[in-house]
Amino acid sequence: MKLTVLVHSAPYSSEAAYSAYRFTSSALAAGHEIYRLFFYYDGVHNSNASSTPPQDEFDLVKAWSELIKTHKLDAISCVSSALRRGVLDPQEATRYEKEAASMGAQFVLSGLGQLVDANTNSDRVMSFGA
Amino acid sequence: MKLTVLVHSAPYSSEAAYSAYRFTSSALAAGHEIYRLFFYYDGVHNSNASSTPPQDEFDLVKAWSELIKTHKLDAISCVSSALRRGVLDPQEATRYEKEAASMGAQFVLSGLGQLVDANTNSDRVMSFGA
Amino acid sequence: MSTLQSPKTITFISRSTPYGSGRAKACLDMVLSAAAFEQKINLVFMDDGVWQLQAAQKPKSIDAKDLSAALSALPLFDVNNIFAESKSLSARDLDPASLAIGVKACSAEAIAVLIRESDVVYQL
Amino acid sequence: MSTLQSPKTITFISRSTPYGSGRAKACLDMVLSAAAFEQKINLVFMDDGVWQLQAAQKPKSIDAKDLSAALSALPLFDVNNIFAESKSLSARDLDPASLAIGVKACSAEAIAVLIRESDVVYQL
Amino acid sequence: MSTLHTVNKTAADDALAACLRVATSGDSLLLIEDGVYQASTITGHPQAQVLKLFALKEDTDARGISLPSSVTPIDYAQFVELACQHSRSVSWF
Amino acid sequence: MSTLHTVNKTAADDALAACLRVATSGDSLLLIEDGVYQASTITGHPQAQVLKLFALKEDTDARGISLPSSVTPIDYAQFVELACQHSRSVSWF
Repeated sequence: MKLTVLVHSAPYSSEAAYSAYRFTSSALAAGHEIYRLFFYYDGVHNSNASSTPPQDEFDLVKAWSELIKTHKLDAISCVSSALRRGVLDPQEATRYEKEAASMGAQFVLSGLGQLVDANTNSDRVMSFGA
Repeated sequence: MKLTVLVHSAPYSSEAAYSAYRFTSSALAAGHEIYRLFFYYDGVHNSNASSTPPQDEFDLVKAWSELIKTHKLDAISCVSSALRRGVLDPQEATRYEKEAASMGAQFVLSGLGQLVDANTNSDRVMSFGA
Repeated sequence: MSTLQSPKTITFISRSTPYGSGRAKACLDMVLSAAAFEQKINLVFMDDGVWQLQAAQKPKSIDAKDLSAALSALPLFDVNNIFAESKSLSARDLDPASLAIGVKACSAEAIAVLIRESDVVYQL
Repeated sequence: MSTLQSPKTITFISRSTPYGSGRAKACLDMVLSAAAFEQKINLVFMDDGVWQLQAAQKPKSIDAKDLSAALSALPLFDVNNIFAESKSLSARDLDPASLAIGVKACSAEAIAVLIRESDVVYQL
Repeated sequence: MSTLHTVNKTAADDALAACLRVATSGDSLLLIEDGVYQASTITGHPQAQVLKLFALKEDTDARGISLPSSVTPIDYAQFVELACQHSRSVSWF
Repeated sequence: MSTLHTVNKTAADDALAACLRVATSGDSLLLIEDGVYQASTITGHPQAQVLKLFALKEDTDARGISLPSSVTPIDYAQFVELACQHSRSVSWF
């Protein structure tokens, strides 16, 4: 089946983003297609490549990045959520004259229209939040 | 009186950080001394200078920055909370080989010992969280 | 983005207060986006979400934008199926006739039917 | 940092589940930091915070570190005044004698006394 | 046409109560994250009788929670299966 | 020696209930943020009778909430005063 996963929550502050990661990994392992990962609201923090947890803790941001790279997933960070929360790509950082662009290269900033599209083109949408 | 304000929550995701800002402003206006601002847990997002809210919305990160500059406040972002959440100063970004250091220049990364010190040297500690 | 095919029926269940968190605003943004793409939309207020419907909000006092004013614009975007659970309203002593916007008070059973008839359901 | 003067009495009220959010861990970090500076510490578990005391946690299944194991190290840091509200324990069917660490079951009135005798109180 | 509901909050929150009001016969309810703390009391809710009840094993193990026989433990692979078997999902959080 | 308690959650959360169990005679309770939604029902709690009750005016105005006479509206300047007048504060959230 074609699945879309919607993530509302940041790493570390709640378990929900981790659950979304495990669900996504398991879906891929079972042979399902991930049509899209959509990071919304506090979920955009999952795309912050500057995240540096202690070495003995699970690095969720890194895990997402590797999953996305390995399976060539379409991973979108909601642009309006991300701008508010200071997670920018180089283009937005330049546009708003901010010094730091911390968004991981595996993620793409885009709008909620991509979620509407995912509603239409996925068989199932699974949401994770806290 | 000497007051310390502890902020547990991020801007936008809850009202608590805004309340902390209003409380701090009002305390300064009443002639009190702010011994320290301590940003902990999700509160470290208040120190992310890359935050870019829409122009017609209140810019809490900018407001904190200006308040800290104007009143020369001691504003500390908890280093372990901030590293996890990807809010780094240039020194930590270099140390951990991360590309982006988004922490505002008005903030200092330091440890929870600074909160213990604030307990001792402030007359009151007021916490804001969500 | 792939081409949008026939519109889907999407139900949004808004269960959060208007200003205590950013969730209510985030839910409204999702609704407006779906409306822009001409999806069939149900918007349901439950639990603390009905506080969004309280009349006479003046959020300028906390430097916030008026969420109930934004809600009142929904019919302009052809979002007309707006419901509030009766039980949630009465538990908060909110009179369905004196709310900031017109909504259909409904039972939990009616919400169950909306869910069953939806392609996708979001709760926020 | 200014010189630390005489130790303060600090009460921590931990009201969050161990793994659902980062709050329980953040509270424990505050406790350990205060202990390192030899403050007088009370640690009180209330409401969902008593779930931190559940025996036989195996958080490796969700790639998390064992919070109850970390709690059991508290006496090594001279944190010995550890309380759990009886009402919170019984509401969750938790037996004070079978918890992951030794705590003093206490009434809400006893917690009120701890608060009154504290210089600073943190709730998380 | 049935729905998969997930709940990830303890009884300190009203998420499960809301879910139980609108879940209908034949729906499945999966307790995840902090939702698993409600596994032992959920069968006391009349509305829960008409639902298929599950709890995520990874989350019950993490928390040291044991399940009553009326709640079936499943792992992440089975969670994915459940999501595919139902027409839609509602995540209550 | 009295304590200022703040509560910023609605009745969907157990923060106010916890606060009321441990607040004692002479303490003050200030409802802020979403806590102001509990202003109209708080006087029904026996434990609230022995407390001085306040609600933050900026937050009640924002939400369109009116206060019963038993709850005193205060602004941020008075919030700061309250914090100074009490020996300590507990923020329930």
